[in-house]
Amino acid sequence: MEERSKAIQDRIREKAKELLSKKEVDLVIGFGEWTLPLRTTPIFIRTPEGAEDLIWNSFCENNLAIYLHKFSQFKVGIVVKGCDARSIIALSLEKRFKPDQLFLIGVPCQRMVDRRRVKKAVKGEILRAHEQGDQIIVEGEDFNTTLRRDDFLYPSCQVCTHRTPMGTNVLIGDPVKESPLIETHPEIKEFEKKSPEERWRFFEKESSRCIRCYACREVCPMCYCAECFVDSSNPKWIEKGFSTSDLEFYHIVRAYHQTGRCSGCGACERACPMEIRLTYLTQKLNLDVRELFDFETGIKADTLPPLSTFEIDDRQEFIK
Amino acid sequence: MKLRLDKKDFKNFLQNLIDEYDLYAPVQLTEGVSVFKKIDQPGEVNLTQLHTQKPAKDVFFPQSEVMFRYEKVGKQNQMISMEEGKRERILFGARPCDIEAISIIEKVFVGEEYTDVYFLEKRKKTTIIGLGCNHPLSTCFCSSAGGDPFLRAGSDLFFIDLGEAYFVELLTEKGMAFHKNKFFKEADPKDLTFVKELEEKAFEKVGFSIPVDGIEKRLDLMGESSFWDRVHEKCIGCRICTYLCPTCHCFDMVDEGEHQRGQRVRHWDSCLSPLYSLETSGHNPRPTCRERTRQRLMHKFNYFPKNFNQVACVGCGRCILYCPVHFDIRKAIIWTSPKRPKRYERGMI
Amino acid sequence: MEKNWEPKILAFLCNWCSYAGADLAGTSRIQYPPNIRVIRVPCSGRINPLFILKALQAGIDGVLISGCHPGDCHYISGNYIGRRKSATLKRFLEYLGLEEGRVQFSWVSAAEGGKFSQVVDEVVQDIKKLGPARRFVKREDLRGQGVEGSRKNILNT
Amino acid sequence: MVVKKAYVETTDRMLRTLELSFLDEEDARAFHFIPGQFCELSLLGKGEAPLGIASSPTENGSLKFTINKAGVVTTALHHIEEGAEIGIRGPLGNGYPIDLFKGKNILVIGGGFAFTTLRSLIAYLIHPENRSKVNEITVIYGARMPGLLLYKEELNQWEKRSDLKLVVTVDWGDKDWKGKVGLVPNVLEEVAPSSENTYAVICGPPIMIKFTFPKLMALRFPDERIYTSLERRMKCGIGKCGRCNIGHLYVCKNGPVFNYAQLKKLPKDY
Repeated sequence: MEERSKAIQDRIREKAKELLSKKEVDLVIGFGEWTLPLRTTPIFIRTPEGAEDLIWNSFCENNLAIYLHKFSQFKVGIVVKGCDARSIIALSLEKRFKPDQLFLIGVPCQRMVDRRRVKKAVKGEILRAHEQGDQIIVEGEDFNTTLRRDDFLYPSCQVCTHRTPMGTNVLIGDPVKESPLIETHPEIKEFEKKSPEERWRFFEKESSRCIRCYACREVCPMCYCAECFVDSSNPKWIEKGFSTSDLEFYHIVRAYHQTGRCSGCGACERACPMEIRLTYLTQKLNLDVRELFDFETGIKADTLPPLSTFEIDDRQEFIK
Repeated sequence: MKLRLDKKDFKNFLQNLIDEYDLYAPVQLTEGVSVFKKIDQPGEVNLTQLHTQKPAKDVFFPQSEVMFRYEKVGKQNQMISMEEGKRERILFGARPCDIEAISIIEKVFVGEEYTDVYFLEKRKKTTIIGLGCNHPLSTCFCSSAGGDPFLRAGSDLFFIDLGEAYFVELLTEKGMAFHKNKFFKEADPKDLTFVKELEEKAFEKVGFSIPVDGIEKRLDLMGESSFWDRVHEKCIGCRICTYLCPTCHCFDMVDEGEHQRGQRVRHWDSCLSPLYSLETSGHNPRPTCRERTRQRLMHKFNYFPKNFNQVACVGCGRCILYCPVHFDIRKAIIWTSPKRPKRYERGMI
Repeated sequence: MEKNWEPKILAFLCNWCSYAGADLAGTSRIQYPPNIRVIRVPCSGRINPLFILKALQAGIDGVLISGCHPGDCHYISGNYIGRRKSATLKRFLEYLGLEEGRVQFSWVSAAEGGKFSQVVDEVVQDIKKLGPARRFVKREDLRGQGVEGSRKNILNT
Repeated sequence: MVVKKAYVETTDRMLRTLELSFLDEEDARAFHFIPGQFCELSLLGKGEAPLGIASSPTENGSLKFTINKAGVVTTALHHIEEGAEIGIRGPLGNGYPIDLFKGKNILVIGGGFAFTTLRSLIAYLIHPENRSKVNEITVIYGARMPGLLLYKEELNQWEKRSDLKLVVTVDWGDKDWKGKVGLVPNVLEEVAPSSENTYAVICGPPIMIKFTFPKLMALRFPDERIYTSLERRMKCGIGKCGRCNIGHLYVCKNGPVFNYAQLKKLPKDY
């Protein structure tokens, strides 16, 4: 695995260098090294020499598509995984970019490692980590543990079926064989079997931890409303106070607003400092949209998102 | 006064506190997430995490706090002021950095001209029991920011985990009130040497590598530096770093409820939110992420020292740990230093 | 459950069909339960999910959304768009654990006064079976009343 | 406090003046302020809004606020009826440095609805008790349209006074308008008051302030003698909540009135 990563990394750098030296783009957004193990950070490269800072490994978890809003005035080269590319396609359906404004450097994704789960699997602080084959070796002050990489993937990555980015300008590495690690969404199927009472209690418990930092909103490429409903003072939809009902309100609407737009990248859940389960909301909506309207986000660049269109014979058995 | 508390007595000790005080201590909400909460059962206290997610400021300056309630009776407004619980409070298990941060917030809230009664009342009523950090994290840089993993300042009592017992120091008058606590025993001379050992190990680990000293002067010259064009790039404007910061103290005041009755509440607010400085006219003095990030860093390292002779950062490292895009405040601090590595110039923040 | 509890139901009726249908039910003197409060909206596609959630949060026991039959929309396709929104929202809320039947949908045309009263009847029956709304309702005691130990002093402001 | 009188000031109905009086005699006696200070007006259920005091301390018994309809609170203040009760917190901020003005000429430059605190200042200065303390007073006041001028009756009275030079200008005149037409900075250039022994006090929209500073510089006003009142989003008004800082100073506590020498040293965050 790490050899493949190394090869990809070299080619990303090469491509970025080429784009920057030919001035085809103003900047390249990619992943760079970070001070803590098991993590990388988004970096913004403007010079050909800077391309040496780009890296690729199993910790490139961020969805870089969020930065396209910030750099909308520039010609941007961007390193994308499957989910990032899907977000970008969904965004371009909503006409967020000018054509040819983007140069997508696609990388077929090896699925990213859930640093929190790794952290919980060992006692003590992880000081160093690296990949070796399909294993991750984590070291701390007084331990050195080898873990199987595939056991510690993000839940959203385990069910991912579109790891090879689509609509890219250049694809680095060969397309991967698409299949989920676990069939469909076992967690959601399991959850659906519970009684409404239990389900509500779970939802209540999860959302009650929310501290209203709105990181889930800010990391989501699809959350770009000029004024979010929570910030609106007139009408005032929710109060920011003590009631869990308000927190539930926020989480319902945040997730529901992604109906047919969520690429399932799981950035919201990764961002949450209180570790609230958020993908079980968006994944359910994705499943529903697939079942009801036969739609998957970001697969086709010419199909409108399901809630902005309709079919005459949509299902309506629930309507009296 | 140096004492010890055996771990087998720990539960009873806590129960004893609960009986007499409102006890606030770290509670685990789910694996890997803990906050300070009011304790009902000794078993709830969970000290596995070095830092709780929400810092101890939450106990004195809660995320949401009712300032007063109102009710309309006819044309008259009836205001109902909030009364704090009568019981004295104990904050247990706060780390030195969190405790230092409380004194930083106190500098703002308890001023000569105006005093924040909501904060002060809670502060006065609280006895703080600090807890030393035997194993600081690699993100901790408290020593560089003027503290240390075993800083006693601010604590009334100070606990150090010795394995099968806690080493207990009574530091202030409030703390000395505990000297007759039936669970405390005389400390062993061996304990003292062990504490010394733990301290040295922790000091060594935290180190002094982050150039916080003199940052105020350096930033004076950097008001319009190109540094700000780089440093904000990856910030997405969420509020994690400010809400989880033990020293951040900005708040918002809003009215909740209807015409007939409701309450005025204050919430934590964050300078990284565009709404924070947006005027009703539509003019925003800090229109982009660049100005907002600058405000956050400048407030901590330049404006605050100007007003209070101390940086508003205690080096707890929460903002580094929880940032979704992995912004490292240490790198920003290093950047301001003339001794920064060359590659920082390329924008590796 | 309280004795003599009657559900409060909020009905969003589209201006062109369902509202006229409700009107017809009234002018034809067809009886239906008085539990509904009507909000007239231009089209069933106008319903923002926030409206429904806000109503439920305020303690409404049930929400009914009613619009023109497919093909009859005054704005050609508003009800089709609304139908997709309704389908996903209903599923989502039920997935989260909100009781099935709290939020209901119907097509009622301007000529169907009888159907309108029948729909209202059914909705009221359903909600009565579910009982008063509890989940998601914002609790009154958090809203400025009945705090123990708060001292009252009358301040002139 | 109770709303004694409320009336709309301008033709676009966006500005409304409230005259408030204290419910309690003692509160009224305890309330001392200087022109340029502000108060937080509070409507229960809506919130608080910081507003400059438009009345002068010399006008006993009532406080005057002119309110621009913008947000939730100000809109509610526009709908409030005479006789209603509202809360007030203040006076807050530093106010204009009246003590420095003794024996000096005063140049007052105002634009738009920011004229409120300047009205307070002028009313204070022309009060018989205080008029002798300062020399000449020059007032330049501009609004977008004649209909948007505040305190029209008073302006007429001031016009007639011999101890006050009043120049009123509008950006666009209408058929009844006989005064000056032109932007405030240009009118300032035209009027060209002497900077000798003179303090300038400016309050207006940020864009007006920005263009007025250079004109004052050209007239050789030293930085220390140019005062301006700044506006920021505020909540607490007492330097705790954090949002209104410019550099290490808080507009609510250390301001809102700053002189240009101070502002020059601060980041351009306004």
